Amino acid sequence: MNETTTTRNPAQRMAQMKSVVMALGMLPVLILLAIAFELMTGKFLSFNNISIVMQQASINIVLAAGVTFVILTGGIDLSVGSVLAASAIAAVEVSLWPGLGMLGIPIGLLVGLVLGLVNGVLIAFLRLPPFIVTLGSLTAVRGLARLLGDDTTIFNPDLPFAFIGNESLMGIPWLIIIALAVVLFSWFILRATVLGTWIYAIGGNHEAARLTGIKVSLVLLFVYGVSGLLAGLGGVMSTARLYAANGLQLGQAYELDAIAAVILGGTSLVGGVGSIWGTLIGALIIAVLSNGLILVGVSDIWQFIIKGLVIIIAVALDRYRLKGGART
Amino acid sequence: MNETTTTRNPAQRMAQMKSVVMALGMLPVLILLAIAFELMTGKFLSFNNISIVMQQASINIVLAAGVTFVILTGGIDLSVGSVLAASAIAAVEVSLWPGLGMLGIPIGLLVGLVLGLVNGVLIAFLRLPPFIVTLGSLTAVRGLARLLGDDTTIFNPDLPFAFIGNESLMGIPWLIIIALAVVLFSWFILRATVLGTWIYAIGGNHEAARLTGIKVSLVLLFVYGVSGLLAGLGGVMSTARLYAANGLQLGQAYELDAIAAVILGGTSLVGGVGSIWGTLIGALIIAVLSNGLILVGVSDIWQFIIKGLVIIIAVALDRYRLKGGART
Amino acid sequence: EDKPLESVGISVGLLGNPFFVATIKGITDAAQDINPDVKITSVSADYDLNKQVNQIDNFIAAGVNIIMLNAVDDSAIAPAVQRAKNAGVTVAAFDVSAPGAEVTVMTDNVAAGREACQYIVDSLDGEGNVAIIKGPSSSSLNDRFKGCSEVFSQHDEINVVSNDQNGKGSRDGGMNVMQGLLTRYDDLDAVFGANDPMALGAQLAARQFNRNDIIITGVDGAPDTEKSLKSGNSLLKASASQDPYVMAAKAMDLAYQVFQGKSLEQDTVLIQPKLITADNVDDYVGWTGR
Amino acid sequence: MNNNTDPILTMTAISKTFGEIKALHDVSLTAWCGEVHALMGENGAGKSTLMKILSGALSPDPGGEIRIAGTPMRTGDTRLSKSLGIAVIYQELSLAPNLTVAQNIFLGAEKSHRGVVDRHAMRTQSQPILDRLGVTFRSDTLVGRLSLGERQLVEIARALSTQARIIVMDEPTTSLSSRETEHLFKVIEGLKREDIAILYISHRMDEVYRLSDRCSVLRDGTYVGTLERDELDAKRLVTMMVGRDISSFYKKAHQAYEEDREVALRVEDLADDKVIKGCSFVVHKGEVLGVAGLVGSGRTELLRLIYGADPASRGTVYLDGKAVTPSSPRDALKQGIVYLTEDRKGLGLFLDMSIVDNVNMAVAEQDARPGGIRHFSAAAKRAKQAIHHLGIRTPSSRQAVGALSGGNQQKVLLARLLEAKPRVLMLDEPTRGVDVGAKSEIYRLIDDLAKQGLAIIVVSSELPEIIGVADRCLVMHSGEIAGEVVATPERPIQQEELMAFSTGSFPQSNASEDASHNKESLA
Ligand SMILES: Nc1ncnc2c1ncn2[C@@H]1O[C@H](COP(=O)(O)OP(=O)(O)OP(=O)(O)O)[C@@H](O)[C@H]1O
Ligand SMILES: Nc1ncnc2c1ncn2[C@@H]1O[C@H](COP(=O)(O)OP(=O)(O)OP(=O)(O)O)[C@@H](O)[C@H]1O
Ligand SMILES: [Mg+2]
Ligand SMILES: [Mg+2]
Repeated sequence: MNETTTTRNPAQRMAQMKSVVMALGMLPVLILLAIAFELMTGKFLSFNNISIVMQQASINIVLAAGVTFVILTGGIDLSVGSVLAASAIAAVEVSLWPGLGMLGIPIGLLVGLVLGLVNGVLIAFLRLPPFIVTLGSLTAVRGLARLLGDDTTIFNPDLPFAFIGNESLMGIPWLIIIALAVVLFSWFILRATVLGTWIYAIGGNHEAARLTGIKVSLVLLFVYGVSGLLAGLGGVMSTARLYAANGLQLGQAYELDAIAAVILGGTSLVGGVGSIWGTLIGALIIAVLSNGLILVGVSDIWQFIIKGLVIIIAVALDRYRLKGGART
Repeated sequence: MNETTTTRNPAQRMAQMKSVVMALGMLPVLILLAIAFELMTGKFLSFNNISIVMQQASINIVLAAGVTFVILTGGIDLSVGSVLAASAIAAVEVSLWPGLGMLGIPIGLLVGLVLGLVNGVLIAFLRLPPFIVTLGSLTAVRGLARLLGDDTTIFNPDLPFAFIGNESLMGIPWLIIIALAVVLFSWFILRATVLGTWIYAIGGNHEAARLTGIKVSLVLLFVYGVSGLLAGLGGVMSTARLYAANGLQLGQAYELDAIAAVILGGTSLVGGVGSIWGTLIGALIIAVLSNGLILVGVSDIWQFIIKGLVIIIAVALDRYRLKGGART
Repeated sequence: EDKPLESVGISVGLLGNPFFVATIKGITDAAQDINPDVKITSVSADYDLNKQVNQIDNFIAAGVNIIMLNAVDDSAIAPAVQRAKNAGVTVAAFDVSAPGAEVTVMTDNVAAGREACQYIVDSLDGEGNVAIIKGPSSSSLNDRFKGCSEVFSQHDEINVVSNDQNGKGSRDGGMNVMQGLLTRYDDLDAVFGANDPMALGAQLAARQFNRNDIIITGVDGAPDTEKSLKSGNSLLKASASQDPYVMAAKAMDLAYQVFQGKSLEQDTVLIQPKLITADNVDDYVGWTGR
Repeated sequence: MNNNTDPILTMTAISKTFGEIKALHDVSLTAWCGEVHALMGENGAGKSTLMKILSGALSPDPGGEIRIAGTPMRTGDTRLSKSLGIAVIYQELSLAPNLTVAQNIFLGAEKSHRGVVDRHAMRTQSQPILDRLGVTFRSDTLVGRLSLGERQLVEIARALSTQARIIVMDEPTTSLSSRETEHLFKVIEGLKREDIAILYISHRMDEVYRLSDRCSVLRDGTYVGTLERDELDAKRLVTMMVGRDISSFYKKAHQAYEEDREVALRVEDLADDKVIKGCSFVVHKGEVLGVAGLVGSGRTELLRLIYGADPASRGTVYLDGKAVTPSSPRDALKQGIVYLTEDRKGLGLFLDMSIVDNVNMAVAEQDARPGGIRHFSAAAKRAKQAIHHLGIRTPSSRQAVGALSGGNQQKVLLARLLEAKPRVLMLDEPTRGVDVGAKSEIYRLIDDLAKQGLAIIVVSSELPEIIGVADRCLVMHSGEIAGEVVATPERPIQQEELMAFSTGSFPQSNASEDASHNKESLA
């Protein structure tokens, strides 16, 4: 017995080290990118620019956080971009109500939540496949957003909650504060609550979760609700930043960016494995790439090519780093 | 012994009936839609219109067939739209070579095949996650297509292979013949060959497939190669139809339509379950919706909403029909 | 005896753009003046040529009398137009030319780019650092880019620091590009956005950077531009306005005449843009001013 | 028999590390043609790992060597191993559920003409193999529809279909009942005669006695020694495996069956429309009810119906006289009915999650602090206790369950159930893949729980296990309860009785008569 414990100590230390490396995930890639852009431009790592990158990332972080919940259960949410558009339209329209403009925030959130719950009901209770349901609502909600906004750009130059998109609290822009708060909130749920454990369990083994007495349907309802709610929050943030919303164009293909952030962050599409910190880093990598390539002055075409390649190289590095990892 | 065989006979008959119903899949939905549109417009079921619907579906059928291979192994290919664009650009450019214009066809196919194989190598040999790899190439290949086409529309009014997009063989347009040939070819591979069995096996249990000595990497290389090749074929078809190609806009979001067709057709995103006939029906449903709603004169906004809802309702019906399926 | 106008199909580049919403309104009003019961179907091609060709084929199948076409591509749409004509459908192009269309009514986009950038040159007294925010490649945006580049290249002291960034035609995209440009160049004096949403996005970014001295111009004369110009502290100084409503309505009227078998004196109408600034915005009728 | 030939297989100095866990350390093993070589060891000793290295599923650490009939083999290549005549029945089944039985049997070695599959040949060639194993399902059934035991038979059939020279069987009988096991043993004897070497891993002593010509033992990843057939001796084997002398195995002290004991669970005419055709029985407080039957007889399905895991078409479940009929597993758990699945990997465990999370999954909710916040220290404590009580071999309680050996995974699953503090405990193959030491620990536990007044149902394919642990035993045959056998202090349950019922050779009427006869003799 003694013998086994002594031989296993270094093993344990290794395992610990490995789990730290795992948690770090793509952080090294992010840092490398930042250093590279700084060397190339000399302007990347200024406080001001970092703040801009984070602001540009903020909406995607919020969306990706919601999608992280969904993907952890083994599902997917393709509708976040459309839900964002519908919420943004609602928020701008309500902000035009004289005297009651601030209601735009809760109403925007509510629209997102309700749309998310509709997805959730279809998936959790009617057991429809998440990909098709959210693909359907990607389309239908896009139509709804256009309908709400009369198929044009609606704008409000005197948006009562514009401070969210443009002002700071103690030097830190509100958008960033909101995004980080969402990450912390998600981290808390996933890491510290029973609900969080259930989310991982459902993603890990759906049938086993049911047999263990987990309320699978309610948990699924929750994750799609959260995803919708956070897409609604993204809509409010977008409105506050742009003073305007357009039902057709706003949020197009945002779902791909959000999912890319989640997967880059190491969350498995199969479910059950991943963390919200990974998502944060994934979203930052995407934002750093977009911003850095503009700073370097790379042409639009080459931005596409380089972005695509960097995404692939990043996961390849990650895979290499983890080589000889877990059984699964 | 005797007793068991007799008691199993009705069960067997039930199972057989069920498998027929399964194979039918979404066909009832397709037929219902067609009848509904005919009743509403009186023009839908004309020979001419059916032919138009099939032509419009043809490119999506070809793409979706390739994606079916990929999804059956449990993977995904998001890059088909971009690959289609790159192949189309290559095909038009080559078609402008004096005297050698017909080379546009093989070169377009080759571009698709090579891009697909690049995806395949990254996924099969470097073991990178398909979602990220093909998301990366969705972006990078899009850039490549723009680069190839000088970021503008290239046009060849005297396209030597325009007959593919505009002429018929014994009354049946070439586009339709090609699409059906692709479906038959895919059906043969999946249903009758050893390779097909391996594709299903990998999707059903990746680890088991590896342990039984199946060359998993080569099979994966094959499916991504086929997906690329068929995307290239889609590019050639699109060129033949339009006499032109544009690196930025052509093929945008086609991957979603292709995947939607596959999933609507009953193929599981997890892999291992599904058929090419389902995909054909899925693609036709999508095309019938687009055509029928315009015939009825539904506004663009409502087309979005109705399309989204119909997709969801279709799978809901399907789920209801299959209630009480297998244990797994 | 007039042939009755029963149905009209409209296909535009991107329906969500308020510009195209105004064109559709123009067409609808003009068509309903002719026949109040006319059936109008409008669809968005989302800048996808394949999709637009599908839509034209579907319109042919549905038996519309007139197709009002905002071509996604000003040359490659030719075969589809030809098919429509062969099927006896009248095709009218608006905003973007379409080879083979019987009627074409469009803004002179080269002139629009020229005017908006001439305003910049004049404001800078012919010297300074300027940038152009491109949109996605489309013929009208490319023409504006061409007109603008022409003007800038005529002035040696005007230094174009960037002209290859894509603002994706939206506020969001314009803002992101402008943020990058402002970080990269401390001495940027003026920016031309190839359409108003990108110009407005650039304005939001400039405000964030407290660069209230930057001159921004755009093209469109959209309602939110109007509002910005009227606000008094707009960085967006000028926009070469088009009138989508009038343009599209005119195209509809001409198309009806062709449909009736009349021959037109002039089948291509180029509408000249008008530069609106804070000074003349109060006289501007605007897109929705009817 | 194997004196003058060269060994067909020699493995020398095989080591394997996972991360820094040394699963195998310098292990050597030799096998001759025509012998059954048993491999024994506690859970986690490294048996499966060694066999996976042989099959190429895992690569060994550099330094070791494998020779097949004298020639060295490149390691880590499943295709190569297969082509050299090595066939493996894996412990964690490796079948594609979406393919048919025949397709699975020939997976990777399809019968074909120029790449086109010959379905007919595969069907006709798989049928004799299946017949040899005495299966009742057809070769065109989807594997996903088979019960676990049936799947195990498919896995065995696959190994038999190849022209193998060495067949590895990693716990092939864990889900098989005695009839199928008997078939398998006959097949193994046939294989021996065909001069095939068989490496046989099992925790069941009787099987090892019966089959093996030699028996090697692993402990903590090291090779301990090999016993010849005439040296085989339970005590000696156990000492080699555990490293110390376990003086006595647990033997149940049978409690007398009392008629008037309080009924805990009553099941009345329970049926689904597929397998179960109306079953009625009772379980008393403090009683252990065994359920025996052949593979596919519906035992698992019956428990799943009671647990609410599958919808019942008719019938009622009473708990303490009250009709409860659970509509879902959650509902059943609330009533105090728990169920241990036989398919730990597919339906039980969360392989990517830690032991702590797996053990606490069902009780995390009730342990939680206000607001649903997890009580981490309580969870850690429960996990630690479970590891200690059940002897789970793991470097840490935060180890992902997927990296544990099969037997240790089973213990983790069992631990989760026991944390739920049930009133009725339903165990489906509770000792599947568990080593001897832990097995007697589990029997002791079952007995203790019964003494505390729990009603316990044990489904097992191992008749000695049922006989050892149960007070009374139901036997199922094609979805019905074919008979009931009661144990008394004077007369323990007889294996032959159970066998007779389970093959359906007792007519229904006789069965009930026999049961009442038993009761009478009791009074
Ligand atoms: N992929 C892996 N990653 C980490 N550890 C592993 C892995 N596979 C096996 N192990 C460890 O190697 C050791 C040996 O495992 P193995 O499965 O060979 O045991 P076994 O003798 O077959 O046990 P059992 O009788 O329970 O099946 C165990 O401690 C197990 O935890
Ligand atoms: N969902 C299903 N669809 C069709 N058949 C099923 C399904 N589930 C189980 N069966 C069949 O029902 C029969 C009984 O299965 P069950 O799992 O209850 O058997 P068992 O007695 O527990 O056997 P084992 O020892 O193999 O576990 C089997 O023949 C199996 O093939
Ligand atoms: Mg083992
Ligand atoms: Mg069972």
